[in-house]
Amino acid sequence: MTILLKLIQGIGVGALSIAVGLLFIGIGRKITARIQRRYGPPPIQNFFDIFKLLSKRSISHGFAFDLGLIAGFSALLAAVVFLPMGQINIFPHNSSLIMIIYLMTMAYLGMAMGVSSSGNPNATIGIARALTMMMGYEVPFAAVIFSVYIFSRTGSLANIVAAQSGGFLNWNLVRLPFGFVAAEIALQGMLGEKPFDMTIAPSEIASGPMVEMGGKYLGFGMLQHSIGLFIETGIMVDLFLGGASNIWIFIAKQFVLYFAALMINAIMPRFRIEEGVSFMWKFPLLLGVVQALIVVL
Amino acid sequence: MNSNLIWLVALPLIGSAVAAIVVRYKFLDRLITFLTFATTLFVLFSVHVGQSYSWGLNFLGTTLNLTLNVSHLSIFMLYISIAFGTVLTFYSLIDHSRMKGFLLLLILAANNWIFMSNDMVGFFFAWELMGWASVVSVLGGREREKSRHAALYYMIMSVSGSYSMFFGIFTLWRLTGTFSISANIAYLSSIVGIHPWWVLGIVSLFFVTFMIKAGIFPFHTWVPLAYAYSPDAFTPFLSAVMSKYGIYGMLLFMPLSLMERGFPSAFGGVPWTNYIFVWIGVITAVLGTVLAIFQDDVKKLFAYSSLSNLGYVVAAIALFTPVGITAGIFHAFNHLLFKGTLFITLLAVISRSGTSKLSEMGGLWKKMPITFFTFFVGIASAAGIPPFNGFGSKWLIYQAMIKQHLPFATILLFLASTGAFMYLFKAFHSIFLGQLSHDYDRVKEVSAVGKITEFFLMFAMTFFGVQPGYILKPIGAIVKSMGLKPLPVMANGYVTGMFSNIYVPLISWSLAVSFTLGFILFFVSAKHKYVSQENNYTAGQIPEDWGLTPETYQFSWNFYQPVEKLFAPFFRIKIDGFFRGTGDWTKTIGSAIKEIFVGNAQMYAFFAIVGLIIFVIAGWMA
Amino acid sequence: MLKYVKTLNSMGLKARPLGDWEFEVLTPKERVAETLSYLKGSGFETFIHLMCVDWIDDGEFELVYNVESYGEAIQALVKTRIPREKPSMMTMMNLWGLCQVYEREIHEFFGIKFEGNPNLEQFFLENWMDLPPLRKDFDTKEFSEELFGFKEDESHGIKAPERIEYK
Amino acid sequence: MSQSQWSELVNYFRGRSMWMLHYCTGCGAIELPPVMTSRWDMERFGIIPMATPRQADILLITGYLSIKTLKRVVYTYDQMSTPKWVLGFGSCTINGGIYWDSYNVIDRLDKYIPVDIYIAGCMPRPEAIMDSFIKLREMVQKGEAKGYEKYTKNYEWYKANQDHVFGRSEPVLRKAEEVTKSA
Amino acid sequence: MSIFNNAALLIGVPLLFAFSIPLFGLISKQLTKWVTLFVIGFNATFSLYILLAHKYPAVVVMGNWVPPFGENLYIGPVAAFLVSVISIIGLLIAIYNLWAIKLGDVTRFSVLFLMFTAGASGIVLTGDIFNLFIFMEITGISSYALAAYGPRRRALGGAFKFLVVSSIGSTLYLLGVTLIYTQLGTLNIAEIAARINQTTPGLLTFAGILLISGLAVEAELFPFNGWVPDTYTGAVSGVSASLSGIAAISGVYALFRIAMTVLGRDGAYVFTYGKLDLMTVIAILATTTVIIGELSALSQKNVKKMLAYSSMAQMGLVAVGFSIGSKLGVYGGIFQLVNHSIAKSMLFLIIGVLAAAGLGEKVENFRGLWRRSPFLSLAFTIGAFSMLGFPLFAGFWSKFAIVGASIQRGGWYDFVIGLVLFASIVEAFYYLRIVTYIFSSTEVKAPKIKVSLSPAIPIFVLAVAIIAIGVYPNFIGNFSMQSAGEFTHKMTGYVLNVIPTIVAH
Repeated sequence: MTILLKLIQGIGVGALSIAVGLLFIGIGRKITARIQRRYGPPPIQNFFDIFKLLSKRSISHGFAFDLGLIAGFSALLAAVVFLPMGQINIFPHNSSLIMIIYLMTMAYLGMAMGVSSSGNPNATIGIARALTMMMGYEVPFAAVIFSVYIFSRTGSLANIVAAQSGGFLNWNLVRLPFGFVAAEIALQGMLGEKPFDMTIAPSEIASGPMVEMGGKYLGFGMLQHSIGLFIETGIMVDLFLGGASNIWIFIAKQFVLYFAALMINAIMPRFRIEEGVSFMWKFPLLLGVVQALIVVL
Repeated sequence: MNSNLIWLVALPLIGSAVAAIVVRYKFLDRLITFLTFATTLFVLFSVHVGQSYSWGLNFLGTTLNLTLNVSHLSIFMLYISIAFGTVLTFYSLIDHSRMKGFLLLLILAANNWIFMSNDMVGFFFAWELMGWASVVSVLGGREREKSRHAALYYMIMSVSGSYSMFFGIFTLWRLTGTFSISANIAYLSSIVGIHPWWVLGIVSLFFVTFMIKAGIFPFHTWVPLAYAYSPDAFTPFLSAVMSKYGIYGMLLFMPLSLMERGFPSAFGGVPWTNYIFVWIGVITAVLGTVLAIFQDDVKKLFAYSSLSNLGYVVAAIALFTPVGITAGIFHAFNHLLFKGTLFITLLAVISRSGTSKLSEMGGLWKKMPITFFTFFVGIASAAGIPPFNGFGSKWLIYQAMIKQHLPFATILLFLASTGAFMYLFKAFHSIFLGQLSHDYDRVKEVSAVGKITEFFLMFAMTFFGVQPGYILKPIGAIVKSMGLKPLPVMANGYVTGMFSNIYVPLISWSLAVSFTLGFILFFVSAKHKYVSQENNYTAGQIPEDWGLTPETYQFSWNFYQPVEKLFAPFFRIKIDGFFRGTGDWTKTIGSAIKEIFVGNAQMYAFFAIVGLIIFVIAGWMA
Repeated sequence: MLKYVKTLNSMGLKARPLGDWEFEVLTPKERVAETLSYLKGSGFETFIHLMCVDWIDDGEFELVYNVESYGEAIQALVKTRIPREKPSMMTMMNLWGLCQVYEREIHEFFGIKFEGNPNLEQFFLENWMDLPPLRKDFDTKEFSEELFGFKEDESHGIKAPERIEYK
Repeated sequence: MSQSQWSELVNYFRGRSMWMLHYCTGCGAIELPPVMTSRWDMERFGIIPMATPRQADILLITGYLSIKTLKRVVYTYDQMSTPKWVLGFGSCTINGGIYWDSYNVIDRLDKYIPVDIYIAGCMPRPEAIMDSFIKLREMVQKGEAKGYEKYTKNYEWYKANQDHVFGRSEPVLRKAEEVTKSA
Repeated sequence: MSIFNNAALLIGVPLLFAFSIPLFGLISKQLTKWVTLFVIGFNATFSLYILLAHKYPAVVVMGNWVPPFGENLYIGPVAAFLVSVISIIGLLIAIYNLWAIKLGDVTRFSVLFLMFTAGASGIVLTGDIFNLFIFMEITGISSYALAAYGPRRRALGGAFKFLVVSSIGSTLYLLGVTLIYTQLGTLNIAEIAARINQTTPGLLTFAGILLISGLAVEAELFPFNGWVPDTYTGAVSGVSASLSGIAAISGVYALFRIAMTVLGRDGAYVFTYGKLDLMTVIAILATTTVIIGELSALSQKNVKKMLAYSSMAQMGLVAVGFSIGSKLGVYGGIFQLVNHSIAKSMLFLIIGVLAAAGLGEKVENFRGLWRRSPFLSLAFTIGAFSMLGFPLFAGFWSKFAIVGASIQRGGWYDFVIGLVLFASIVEAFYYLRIVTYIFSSTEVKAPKIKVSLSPAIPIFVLAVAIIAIGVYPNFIGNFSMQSAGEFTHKMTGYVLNVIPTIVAH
């Protein structure tokens, strides 16, 4: 019986994450428009886009292309289930941080396989940039993980959230300030926001990986981006902002983080790939290492 | 005194003799190799922990008894190496690369003997036998000249390694008077408290040999050459199994008591010798990854990747905590599985495409779908992605590292693992994805034998990924036999880390459910139609007018060129300068000394007289 | 600027100033290279344009090389006349490499053959088999109606403007 | 939820999110930036410029089309997936505009690819473009914008026109050689 | 004792036939080779009979003069073992010579060859230092002549160098013998060994030095082995095989018979009497020989010269083994000596066959030999691996013992064995350079090399011997263990067997 309950909860959480993700992107587009003194699309614009994309015919380059993009979407769907959000915590004793990160890399691998099987060099260059960028932001994030693990002496997100319960003062944001800043910059890289969006640079490599993705494949890509957005901000909330008591505060906190990322995205130009990686290995890594040393000593 | 142990060693020797006779008929030779491997595996089932066998050999005046005894570690290593060997030889029934069966069987005999031997003479005999047999088999590579050079380089390293072990054995023999390994280690750990430096000296003699064989940081320069230029059928065995001998040796010679008490504990509660080994492991991991990213030859790429994975294993084992050693051995097993699979699939790909250069391949997934899937599962597990077996060990290694408060090591290991993802995808893309060039149109899928092996390997990787319990139990027994408290392995598939624990089947269940959801969504939305590889977005330019060919349109040359500038300063340090330096130095001295033999009689007579006079003076003064 | 005009006249060419910053030189076909190299030597480094004018009534093409001396901000127009039947001209690529492009275009649109120019294939007009289009004896309206089938009597209710006769 | 209601819903969503292929062929392309930016902001109608034909719904032909560009436009049109719409900007696409008698510019766009909406003007102002987008949205929501089906239905006619322009094997007027030979 | 079980036959028969061969030569040239074959065959069977039937230790008295007065031959475990090895190898080389020696003066060659083997077995058997000198001269002279045999001019050069240096050696040896004789008045090894203490230490050291340097020439130790490379390369392969096989055994035996039994002092490690401990001197010489031999072989392009240097280096290694002085060391030394002579003579024979088939002696000419003649390349590989001491081959056990003994002795011997191991890495390099050439196949299709029967037998037998010893070392192990006992325990091993009544002081 509990399996059925867990199944329904899982699907519910999946749907929630998709909806919240799309809503965030919609609101994000509205805010960026407002920053550019434009009127901007309605917040639910992305739901229209998704529905239109899924109802549009499309071309594919063989079953590796389809399998890859489906894997990209569903691996993230599988990862979101383990993320503790507010009071919804489906598998409390099974949400190890490293496991979620590696599940997300499964999504990237799936998408990478699908996209580069199309044979379009733009796509593969995009993937090469994405992987390099991943190496870039993964290193400071590792420093952050290290310091959080040591600090709260536990690896599962549920326990980390528990460790931060109580008032604002014992949030990790306060207790591990350098770690938070480093993670924030790494989050910018993870979300693929402006300074680090060389992977889908429309002008240079014709929107990178998505060059051959037509109707429903682009829909899968957008769904994957929204769930990824939800998970990454969710992890940051759990790690540093003390994971909320109920789901709505959790989503509010997520939006705060996303809003900050959006602000930077609206203004910043785009890094070159090696500049991006070396930037990631300079300041955020330094902060992360400083934080790790503080925690360890 | 169970005699089946001696069969484990004798059977391969007989098999190799038979194979040597029929070396002319290729298929017969491979069939015999496979049958010998299979029967050895069969005999292995009857071997249990604790059995021992010894036979006297009156040599050196004393009756020296060569004893074999089976500990948890050796039974584990025997199972994985022989099982993998059987799979490999089964697969290579269909391959026709220049791999001599009898050499592989000689190595198998040495392999069984090394894992079971309890006396140092036998250990050394088997080690040397495996050494020269593998050197000769590296000779059969595709490129004649390069494989000759690689074999020579490998030979020098392995011979100097075994000579340092020679020294170690006899210094121990001088101290304890016996050759048995367990007695010597007990003696060493008893005197470690008194003068640790002396013990460190002896153990490092052995460790040099093991590090050379495993290809760890200072001695890794022969690894890419040997793996890349050895015959394709031999590389899987060389990289998957033979690198584990070094690890086995390290585990044998590093019992807890030996290291723990003797030395002041360095940073983070780890004795400083272990600390150095952790750092050697980490450097190897990072070095392997960085060098692998920019390789164009696929076998060299995977050689560097084995190098980096062994760096992981050494870093984990050197931590010397229960989690560390479990993680290390678990990763060694995983590395054997996924690296073996990758090299086996490469065997098929290279024999069909005729080249091992990444930039000349591409788009093979249309022609070899099953090999494509095996390769995909292989790189997914090599990158450590959950449902497959690579994840469990990497996850445990990180936990072990973090538990020991080693920030820099963890960060570098993370860098190595994401770097691993980079070069794995590069290899995966350049071989299977992208544009299929026309001269690969005739490429066929592997035959039935190949398919069976590939399905078996895929099943093994997913099985040990989803149910790591089956492997963690024997590893727990090993850790207990080494005097540590093993990791609690409760329900099957429940991996308990230091910080958190994961119920691995749960991940696979959630993946399965979400995949079904994905497929449902896929088939609900509008239909798609399949398009040929030329019909790509080319900014409106029609490919035919533009003279577009699949080769030119495939992006696999200089895959990570922008990042090269990042690591450029890193490449300038030539690591194997030291070895090349000694090589040239000896050559120059050799030619200098040759001048002594000038060639005329008077000079020789003059030498004789001068020698005589010196002796007389010496005698007169003494 | 006058000193150039004087020297050119002394060289037996008809040069006359057109304004305070421009002058023209009429040269026969054979002496174009000589004048251009003289001009290039004395400061006219920038090659601006090569034009071709179709004097259908005189039965000649007129090639105009427009070079400029950036230092003194003076432009020179070297004009020469070549017959319309089997028109051909030496290439000026050895003086200015970029002439290759202009000569290709003139060849494509006027049919003048430039000896020594390595690449004169089609560039703008794909699959063009008719008379080079910019020659006066090419009737573009008839071609357009023939190819694109737009007849005035098509019932689009749009009357084409009346045709201006060229003199 | 009968078939018609379902298609009506689908058309509604298609109308609300139309993606424009950022592919500027003629002089009208300069009119697009004002449409995208803050003064007229087409994004509020869910229209954003996309980089590749695979992702786009609307193909804008923003000016005169020479034969060479037409060949690329037809290839891009084929690469787009249905439902797809074509907007013809300016008089050049309607009747060849000021190049009506040019040897190189085609006179009617919809002889070669089906055009849903023509926007008159020798480069229509952004208001006209915004108006055409809204007109297109209504047509799509009412289900009338069926240019792509017309293309598939009588593909032979379109193909004939295209081959007539591209695949010429002998000169349209007279043999070039005997003309140049004589001249 | 019946005439037949008298060990003197081992020397007498070959000498007798050596001088009667010219008679056979009159009948037919080929017959002389068959005669040498039969004689050495007799020698081999007889010595094997002594060895296997355990007929030793036996003292053979010449003309009823009981030692220490008359001359005597002493057949201990060492003598029996080494004589049988010498004669077996001599037999195999004789079989090879059936095929190899066709042109030139066959009878003269057979005479010299018989004298050579007789002299070598004489050195090993004799119990009298002056007799030792005589037999050394016999082997010396016959080996110069043999070295000079053959069409090539370089042979003459090599032989001449050998002649010069070894004559210096024998004169030095003779001086040493005279000094000993003036002091102790006797020439019998056993008696000298027992009464060595009566000599004044200064004089004893001087005599010892003279004796050692005299014998060092034949045993190829550093300052005295200049002649080795040129003689071996110059000589015909059959001859250099016998030189490296037989002459080396007798040379090393003589050196260490004098050093350990005559001058040596019993104890855990054998030290020589007199002011200077000659064993350490020999150890130093031996290590330098190993280093120089290996390093100069490294940059050799000519295979035969390389083998020459390598045999010099191996002799150094054997000398290191002996000079350790412990039972294990001497055991390793003898075992290595035998392994070396088996493997090295096989390698030389292979070179001979290849040279006859037109293959040059350059290292590059070995490229792709595997295609042309699998049998020869396999034999070469077995020989090379046995020289390097790889397991499953004979060399492994002996090198194992030597290294073990030297580390067991400790002290500065660790440094010695360190150098030796470094040198053997170099040796591994240049041997495997040839092996890798053999297995790497070339594009050019070269014709198959046909190996006729008579050279094939010795190569096959030696290869099988190497593998047999490698797999089960006790064939040679027991004999070398007993002979090691004779060297290290001078009194009980050697002296008391010869002269039971003597009292050591």
